[in-house]
Amino acid sequence: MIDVLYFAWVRERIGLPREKVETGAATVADLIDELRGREDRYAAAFADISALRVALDQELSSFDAPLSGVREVAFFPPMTGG
Amino acid sequence: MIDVLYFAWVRERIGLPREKVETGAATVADLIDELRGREDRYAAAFADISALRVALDQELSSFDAPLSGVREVAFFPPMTGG
Amino acid sequence: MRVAVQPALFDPGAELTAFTAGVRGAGAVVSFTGLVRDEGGSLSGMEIEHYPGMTEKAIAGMVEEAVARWTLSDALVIHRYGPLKPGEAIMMVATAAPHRGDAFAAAEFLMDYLKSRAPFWKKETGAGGGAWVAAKDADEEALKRW
Amino acid sequence: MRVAVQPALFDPGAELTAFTAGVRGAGAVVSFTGLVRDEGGSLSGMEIEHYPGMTEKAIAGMVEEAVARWTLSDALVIHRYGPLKPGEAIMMVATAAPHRGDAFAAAEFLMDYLKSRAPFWKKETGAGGGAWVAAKDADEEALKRW
Repeated sequence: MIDVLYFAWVRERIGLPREKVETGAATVADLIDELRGREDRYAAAFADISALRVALDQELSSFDAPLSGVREVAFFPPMTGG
Repeated sequence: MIDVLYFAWVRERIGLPREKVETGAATVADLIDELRGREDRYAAAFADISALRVALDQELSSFDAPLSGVREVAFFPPMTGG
Repeated sequence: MRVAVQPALFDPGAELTAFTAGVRGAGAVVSFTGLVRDEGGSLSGMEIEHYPGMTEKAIAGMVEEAVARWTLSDALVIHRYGPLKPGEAIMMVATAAPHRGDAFAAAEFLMDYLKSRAPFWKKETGAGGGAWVAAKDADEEALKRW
Repeated sequence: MRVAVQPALFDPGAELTAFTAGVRGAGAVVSFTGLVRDEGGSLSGMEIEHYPGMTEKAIAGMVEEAVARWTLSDALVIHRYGPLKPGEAIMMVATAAPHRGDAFAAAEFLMDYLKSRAPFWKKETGAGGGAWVAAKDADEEALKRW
């Protein structure tokens, strides 16, 4: 079980801020493929990966990073702080 | 008659902040030569021109600038504001 | 070093006074304040979302890196989240250093990283509804100079 | 745009608050404050001499040039003269702009010019008497980037 978090328009498209996901995905990209297959709202949120960022256990990471040992995955658009 | 002003250590070496000078000097450099010839304290203040800056009528200028029409000449070390 | 991530309004001037009073031996203090622009009256406000937990960690990491790169006496980062009104302060960075070059560089470094590497997302709320602010290529570009 | 050349103490935080309240439409405010360092307790104070008349003109010229080069909403320069104690603010620059790059660049530009082109001279007063602060080659060098 992995905690999956969504922020900003990713959260809005998927319609929830976080959920627990039972997955055997080896990498972030594999997890995205699984989520995309679920429902249209996931397919819409993950349509363009280049518009997304991912953090693993609260550290920015990449889509080909392995998920082994990871407890929290977050998906969000590029950050706009400051 | 020109107003000649001195600041910082130039003022301290010469011993006064300003004076009126009757001069026919054509350039700043000529005026400095005249002043140097007056007394040791002037010679000391103007010993190293590279350590000095000059302003003509409150605008930074150069030692070869003409004095014609100038009413106020100021000599001082490089500025240390901020 | 202080990092505050908060919904509460703050007064950048009062923060600068407190920060300056606390620095010992510094000759230079630089502050940056980000304000909600009113975009000629068309913007009714802003809503900032963040990632609790990661935000604080990410900012602390940036401050650590600034301290490692420049000679700093102190540093401060305040960043708000939640609803904000036009004219209000969004965030503030302050740096204190013996010399001005270090204070300026560290403040600009922190700003560039906060823009693109701290997990905040701005949504502008106007007459026509809300719109997520798009990240600018120029902000990502700005990171390359460090 | 405000330029103040004064012997009086001022509070940089209060000035920042007033400056920020007065800017319309700016998204970014940068401030720089120069403080008298205590040099580990060896410095008992500082005396700043200036050239009345030229000082105000020179600073106004720098502010005009900054306004011509960058998109600024407002700018502020305060510079003291006379006797100053360790820890006191010597001077302050603040710039407001729609975007942070302009606010930072204009503040650094004004600082570099104030250092080497505004007619102020600092004398440090310590246990061993007074010593005029020497201009630094690095400060003259810094002007070349503009």
